[in-house]
Amino acid sequence: VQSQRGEDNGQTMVFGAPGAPALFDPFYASDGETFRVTRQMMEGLVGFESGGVEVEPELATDWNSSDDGTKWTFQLREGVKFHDGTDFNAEAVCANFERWYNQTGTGQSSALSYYWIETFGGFAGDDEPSLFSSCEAPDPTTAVINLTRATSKFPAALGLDSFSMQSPTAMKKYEADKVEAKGSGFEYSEYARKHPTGTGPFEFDSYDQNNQSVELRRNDDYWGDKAKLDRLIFKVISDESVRKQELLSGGIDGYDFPNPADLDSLRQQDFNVQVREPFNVLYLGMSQKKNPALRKLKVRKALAYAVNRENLVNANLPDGAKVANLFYPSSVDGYADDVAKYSYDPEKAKRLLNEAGHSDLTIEFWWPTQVTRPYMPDPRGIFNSLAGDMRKAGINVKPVSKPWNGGYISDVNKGDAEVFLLGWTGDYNSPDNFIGTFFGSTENQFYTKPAPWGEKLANRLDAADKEPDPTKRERMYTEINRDLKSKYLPAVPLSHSPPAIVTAPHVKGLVTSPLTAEEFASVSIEK
Amino acid sequence: MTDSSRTITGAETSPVGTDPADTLVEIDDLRVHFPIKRGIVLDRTVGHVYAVDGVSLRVGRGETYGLVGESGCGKSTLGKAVLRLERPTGGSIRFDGTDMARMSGEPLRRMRRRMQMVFQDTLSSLDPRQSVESLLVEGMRAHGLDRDGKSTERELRELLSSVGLPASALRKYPHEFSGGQRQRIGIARALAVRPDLVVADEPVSALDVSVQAQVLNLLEDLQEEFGLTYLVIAHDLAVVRHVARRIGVMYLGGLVEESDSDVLYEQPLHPYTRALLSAVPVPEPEVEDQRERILLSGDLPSPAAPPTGCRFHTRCPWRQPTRCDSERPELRDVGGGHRVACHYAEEIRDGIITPNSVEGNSSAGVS
Amino acid sequence: MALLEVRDLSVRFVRKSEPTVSAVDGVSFDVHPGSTVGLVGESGCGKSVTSLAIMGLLPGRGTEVTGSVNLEGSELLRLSRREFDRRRGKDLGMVFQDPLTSLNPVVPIGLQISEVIERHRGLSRRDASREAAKLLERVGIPDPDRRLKEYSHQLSGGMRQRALIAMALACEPRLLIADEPTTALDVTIQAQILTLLKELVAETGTALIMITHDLGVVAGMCDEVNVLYAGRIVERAQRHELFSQPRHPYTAGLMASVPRLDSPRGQRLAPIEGSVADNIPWEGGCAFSPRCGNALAVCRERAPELETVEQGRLLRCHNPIGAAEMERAHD
Amino acid sequence: MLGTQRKERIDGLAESGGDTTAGVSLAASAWRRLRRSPTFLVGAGIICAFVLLALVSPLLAQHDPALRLLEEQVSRADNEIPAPQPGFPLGGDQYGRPLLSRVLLGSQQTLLVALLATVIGLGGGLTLGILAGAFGGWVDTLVMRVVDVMLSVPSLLLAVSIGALFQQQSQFTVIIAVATVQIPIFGRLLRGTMLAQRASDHVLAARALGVRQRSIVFRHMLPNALGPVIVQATLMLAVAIIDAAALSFLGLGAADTSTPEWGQMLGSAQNFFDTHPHLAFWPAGCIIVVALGFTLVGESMRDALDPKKRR
Amino acid sequence: MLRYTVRRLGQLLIVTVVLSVLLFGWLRALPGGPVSALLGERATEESRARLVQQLGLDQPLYVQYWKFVQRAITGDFGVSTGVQPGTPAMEVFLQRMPATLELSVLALLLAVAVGIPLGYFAARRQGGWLDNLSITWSLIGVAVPVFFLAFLLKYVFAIEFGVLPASGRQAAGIDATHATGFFVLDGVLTTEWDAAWNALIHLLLPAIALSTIPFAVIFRLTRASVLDVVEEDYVRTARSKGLGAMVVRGRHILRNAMLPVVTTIGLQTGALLSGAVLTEQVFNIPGIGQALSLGFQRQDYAVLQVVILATAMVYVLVNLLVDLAYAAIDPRLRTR
Ligand SMILES: Nc1ncnc2c1ncn2[C@@H]1O[C@H](COP(=O)(O)OP(=O)(O)OP(=O)(O)O)[C@@H](O)[C@H]1O
Ligand SMILES: Nc1ncnc2c1ncn2[C@@H]1O[C@H](COP(=O)(O)OP(=O)(O)OP(=O)(O)O)[C@@H](O)[C@H]1O
Ligand SMILES: [Mg+2]
Ligand SMILES: [Mg+2]
Ligand code: NI
Repeated sequence: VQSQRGEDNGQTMVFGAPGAPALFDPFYASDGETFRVTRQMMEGLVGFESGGVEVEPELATDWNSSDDGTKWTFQLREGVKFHDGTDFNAEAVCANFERWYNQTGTGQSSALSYYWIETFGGFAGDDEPSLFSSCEAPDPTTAVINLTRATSKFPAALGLDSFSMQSPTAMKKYEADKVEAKGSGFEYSEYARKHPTGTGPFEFDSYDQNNQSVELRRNDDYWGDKAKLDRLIFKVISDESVRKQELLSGGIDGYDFPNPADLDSLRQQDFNVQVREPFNVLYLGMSQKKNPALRKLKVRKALAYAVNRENLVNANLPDGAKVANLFYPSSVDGYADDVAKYSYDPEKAKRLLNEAGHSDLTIEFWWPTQVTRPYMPDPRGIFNSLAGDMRKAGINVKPVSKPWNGGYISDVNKGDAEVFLLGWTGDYNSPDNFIGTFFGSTENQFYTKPAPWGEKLANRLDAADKEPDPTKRERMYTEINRDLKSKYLPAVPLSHSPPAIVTAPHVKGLVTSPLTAEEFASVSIEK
Repeated sequence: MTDSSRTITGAETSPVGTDPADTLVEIDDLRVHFPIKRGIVLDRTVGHVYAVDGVSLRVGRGETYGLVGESGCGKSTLGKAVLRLERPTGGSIRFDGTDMARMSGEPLRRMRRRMQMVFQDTLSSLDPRQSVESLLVEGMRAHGLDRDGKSTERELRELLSSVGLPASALRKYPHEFSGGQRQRIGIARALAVRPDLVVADEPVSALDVSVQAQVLNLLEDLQEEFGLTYLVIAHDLAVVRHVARRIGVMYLGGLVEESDSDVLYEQPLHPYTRALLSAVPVPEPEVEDQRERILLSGDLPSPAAPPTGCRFHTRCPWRQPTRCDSERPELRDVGGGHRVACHYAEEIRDGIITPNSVEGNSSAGVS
Repeated sequence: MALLEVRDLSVRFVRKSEPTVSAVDGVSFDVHPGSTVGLVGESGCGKSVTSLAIMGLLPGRGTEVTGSVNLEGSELLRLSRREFDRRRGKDLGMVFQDPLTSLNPVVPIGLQISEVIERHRGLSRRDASREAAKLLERVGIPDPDRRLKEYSHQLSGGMRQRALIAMALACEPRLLIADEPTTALDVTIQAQILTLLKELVAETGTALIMITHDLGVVAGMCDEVNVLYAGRIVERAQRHELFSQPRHPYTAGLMASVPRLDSPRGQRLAPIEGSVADNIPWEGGCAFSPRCGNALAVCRERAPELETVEQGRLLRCHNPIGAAEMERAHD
Repeated sequence: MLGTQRKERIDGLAESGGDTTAGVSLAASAWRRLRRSPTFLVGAGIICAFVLLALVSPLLAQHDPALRLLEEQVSRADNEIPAPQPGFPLGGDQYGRPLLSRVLLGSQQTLLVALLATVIGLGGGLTLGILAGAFGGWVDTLVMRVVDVMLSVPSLLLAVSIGALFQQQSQFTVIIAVATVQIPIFGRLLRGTMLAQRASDHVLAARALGVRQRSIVFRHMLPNALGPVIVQATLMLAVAIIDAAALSFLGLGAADTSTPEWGQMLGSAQNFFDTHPHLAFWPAGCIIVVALGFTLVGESMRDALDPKKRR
Repeated sequence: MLRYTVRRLGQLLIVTVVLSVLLFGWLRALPGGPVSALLGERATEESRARLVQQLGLDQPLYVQYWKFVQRAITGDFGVSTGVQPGTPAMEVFLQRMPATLELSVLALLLAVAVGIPLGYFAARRQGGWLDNLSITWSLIGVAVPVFFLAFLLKYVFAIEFGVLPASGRQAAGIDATHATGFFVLDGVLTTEWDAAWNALIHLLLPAIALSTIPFAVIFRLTRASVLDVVEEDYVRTARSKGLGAMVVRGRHILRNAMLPVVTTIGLQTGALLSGAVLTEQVFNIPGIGQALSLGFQRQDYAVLQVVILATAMVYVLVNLLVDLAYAAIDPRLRTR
């Protein structure tokens, strides 16, 4: 750092991030703040198109799968080197896969290998069979991945940041797999803290914990278009209004997740506010565990009619938010437009409740405090709005609020919350990533176990996931979507809110991603 | 703890005129030691303040006993111990034949009716938030003496008039009175429960000279009227001599001399008493001009670390090389109920031993 | 010629929202070199205020001082603050009543003494400190070098008072004022201090104003005694005359109410009735009249003047004790 | 015996004693000085005004503060918050609730929170203080160690820690959190004054009279020890209001905001500070003025009760 | 003196032990917990149970506590899960402490540098305009919630006028070397003057906001204490000796008047630490105050444990130091 002092530093961009990265080894990570940094330094076999969700080649130039969908062959890009100077080749690919598959002990914790477990299931030596079977490197530019069964997740899942390719040499040198549970958290390896090594356009420079900023520098040996910035700094600013003030006062060049209330004034001051395509969903969850009334479809429908989603989107959600008809946005496969819509109708809600014999329905309505999420920028406002609607439909609402991490998440996940607010941000383009996680199990937040269709729905989702034929699969998902809205209605999708990103006028070339997976290689500063 | 002083049995030291049957208070080898505490979690005792250390005396019924001594020598502590306001560390206190030292709880509380205290600080000894009436009634109520309102009322009036206050004082608060009047209220409060014994701890030293005399006279009058027994504590020898028939002189937790007040003035035996008597200024220029002053060197040693042997030997102009610093003299009767705690009392009296200059202090000795 | 001439000294405390207090009211007296003048009286009669007025130490605001205080020909009341600072400690010294509170608890005794020497005698810190040790020795504090470094709380009451005396005498002032120097001390210690004061005054020829409420102290120390009541001098006489025949009823009352060591027991005290609180202001007649056994009707109407009644005796009374016999004697 | 004549004289003196004696009771003279102190008058004026406001606010407020009457005018997307308009002199808050009614009715909750917190804190402190001060010995040691540990955690930390313990955040949790901070303070204070009382002559006198322990504690010690405690309580009311606001600011305030409270209004207005500062200014202004009022009264009472300041 | 120090250190130890037990129990009583924090909203019951077992959170409390103590003695307080996930909690604390210290020290310096002289002069001219003005100022200062004042300052100076930075400890673009973690000091040590200056101006607003309450307390105490001391007998004695005004003021008035002020400065550490929680939040300063509020939001046991324990220890220790300092300037205590 010292060496550069006093010289013209060239182009530097400072970006305000809402949280600190936990580590720099994406495999053990599952949070956006970590990925935001590692994404600039590392690449996967496949990537997502700039500004969209479709899969496109990255470190693999081409791929194909066997007919049964279990054998995937990847053609690798040539002449790619890791930041430490070692070659990227098929052996490196297999070394990465084998590292993931052979995690032991602490490494198998779902708090660490979350995406592996979500995508591939188990590890070597587990009773539960893993989706991954083996990796072969017939020649340096060909890698073959063998799976135990077909899955809808492939190859898109390989675009997840967790599955970025990292230098086997560096990982070995700095003991990347050495994670330990200490007290109530994990202590990461030296690799993960100080020496992340990938192939991306930026390489790791330093993490100044005193000042809470991560500094990356340009990788001058990058295989593709070199980054335009010399340095990219992520500065952690947890408070959204502080992020805004820093931008206004010139302390940073851009930041993520602005307060929706600020967008307007930012625009007026010539800041570049980019609203991403929404890739998330906010829903009104219902658990069939505690309150028997909620096991009745009519009651659930009544709730769907009772809430005024148009008004919700207007008054409480940011610019560009949409009413949700399904549990995922239209850019995801299997989207169906022709589903039951449940437009706002309190009278009908009352009628339905009457018919169900619950004209004086009382529900516990749970909402979280001490949190904002991209799909839920103001939980209190959203709760207020919905609770008001329900009361208008004659429903007795008993509000229950808990801190997000102080009991809300854990209780909701146990199925203890009768009616609750929650949502999901998608990882990649796959219906399974949304409704598969929601309803693939019958004993989760929705607790569909008592429902006659609970098990069936889970099975249908599983079957769709395993279907190797993309067209057929898409049809199956469409069907499920229709039934979800009309026959099952385990929850009421409310809205899709687009998270925005703001940059100063002199920042050019930032392409937003619905997955909030922006890459800064294309960005330049033009003052 | 000290072990040098042995109990002096009543028979041989019984003062004249107070045969055992007429003794109201009988104190034997009384000790009150205050622990000095220090500690990290729970306080440990690291030493003691020997506030009262082996005092024996008796006060006859209807008598006035005066106690003098320098500041910090344990006079107040002794007074409080007699009333059992301080728990004695050792020794016995017999009040009218009952041993008070081990008494506690309800019996002690009931016993308290018979002995009362008058304090030095007239303002702080009266609860500023209570009217004079409630101050006076409180004690009566605590001992069930206020049977019906009318008679209580009458009693209060009589009480006030006997201490020289108007009945209208009842509804007033302590701060509305002058120092002398407050002391009268303090005395009335003590008398309200019709005690036998009144311990007066420096009852006049906070008052102006002119008012002092009023209160001293009042105390005398009340003794006559109610047949009270007084234990009067003061640092002013003239005051004590004026009111008390018997006087005890205290030095550093112990009694050094006790005798009839006239005898004490005429023939003090203990060196400390002599020094004390010679130091008290007399408002008479002729006397002052001719007086021989015995000037003591230094100050009262700390009661937490009293000197060995005779407590007074560090300041005594008559100190002898033997015995004084090793053996604690007992209080012994030198005739006629005159008791003194000095090994060489007779020799000093007879002029066999003369004062020597104590080193380290230029102004010591006789001047 | 007198060393100090106090003429018509009056001090009034003027407070917003509170009635004005006339603490000292037309006090005049002289102090001759080498003599000791006593001021006696009950609490609140204005003794301390008089001494503070002479020293120029009364609080500036809300205080009205009138009259004149003349020390060796220079008018003290008209001195500027800085000029006064140069005189105090050098020409005038003062010993206060409570030795504990009168010493600075956080400054070593030695420095508190040597700072006066430094200031007025222009010595260096080291020389001043050597002088201070000598002074301590002289007031009878053993091991002065060690004591110099100690703080007031480490000294006993008697030693503190000695240290204060050393301070006041450091520059050998012409006049020393001692305001109840022994009231806070035990009798045995009091005797030490009084003896010391007497010795020092005799040695240095310093004039002394002795303030006390204790008649016994006055009897042994003073050449001339002023008795104060409610801010005014009510009687002045040489001590032998005063004690052998007090003329003012107040003086007589004071003497009769003090229990005396040498009086036979059983003799009843004759107190002055009432208390200082019964004062009436002098404008309303004699301030002592409500407590006075000799009071006449005129006492209530007109305040008496201070008059010379015989050689060396001044009296402020319409009906002094012994007036009748005197008149008879005259006839 | 005293002669009757002299008695009468003294009677006369006692009669006149009331107005001639220098000593006037502490409380009475304190009150006399208070009445003249501008600090006190301003502070008391403020407090009276706000207490009055709290009492009549239900009459003054034209709307139910919980209702989102102006919800249609709220737009998150365009950052619109209802502007002042007929019937709504201050406009609405970020949820479209009538701001004026909320500010008015907020006085009730705010004063209530502060009062309850202080009363609970005082109650706890009194209990500890009485235990320690009246009994002394090991009870004292034990109680004081507990108090020491509580005092060794900086106050806001303690409040936050206590507030975080509750699953559901409500006005109640705020009260408890704020009260907990006050307990050791009151406890220590009261213990100190009680110990001083215990050693005082008038308590000794009562003991010598044979008055029962309970009556000594409650009739003699406590009333005389309360002066500084009352002053402290007044100051604590101000602290409680500010602490409650700080808790709201840190996200530990009441979750349900339908009943307005200034601290919580201020806390939830922080996100709008840049664009709609009036949302913060109203509650903040009220908090500052009320806190100032209590501080002024407390300070002037402390000055008035300070024996050094008499004369 | 030594005995006293040892005694006080013993008390510190006891406070620490008791506090650690309380903290441990208390943190476990908190709803939610680190498991929720680690797994986030995507947790399933099963993964939760597994993690609980992995982290040993299913063992009896006393076993957990014993393990905690064993590790804590070696300085290992576990790893942060929410504030700076993955970093050992002790490290988090050590990295953030300098920021808070820097801020608190500057705030205290401001409070002392303004409060004491102002207090002295206000007392000497009691009732004058300076006196009334500063009393009013100090009273209002106490009534304004710290965070609101911080907001106001930021709004006016950083946003409206843009003369001072709005947040953080140092501009990210400045390439500064950080050796001690005290940025101003770092800048001075490495002679990176621009970095030092930058860090200093970042500190200014938060320090001003933070200093209001200590200022008010120190000012008023100084004033009251000077008023008291001026009436003391020993000041009269000093005057009676004819000493110069400077000596009377310095040696006799101020030296005594400062005694209670010194104690208060120690007590103000508590107020400073409380205030830092709020100020750091407003100004986004990565100090322990922020660590605390984030720790609560994100249920970071490890960090909360270290920070609260360490804060309490610092507080007790500072008060011990102040008491020792007090004893050093007050000879009455020194010899005890
Ligand atoms: N409660 C107590 N705890 C510890 N020490 C005490 C206590 N009460 C008195 N002392 C000590 O005991 C010694 C004797 O005290 P006491 O009050 O009896 O003296 P005194 O003769 O009445 O003095 P004075 O004339 O000053 O009233 C003193 O050294 C005092 O400090
Ligand atoms: N600074 C002051 N402001 C107002 N009144 C004062 C002040 N100082 C003294 N007084 C009043 O002046 C009168 C005389 O007080 P002074 O101190 O001279 O009495 P004293 O004779 O020295 O009494 P003591 O024997 O108690 O010392 C008293 O009534 C006192 O209340
Ligand atoms: Mg005593
Ligand atoms: Mg005086
Ligand atoms: Ni008599």
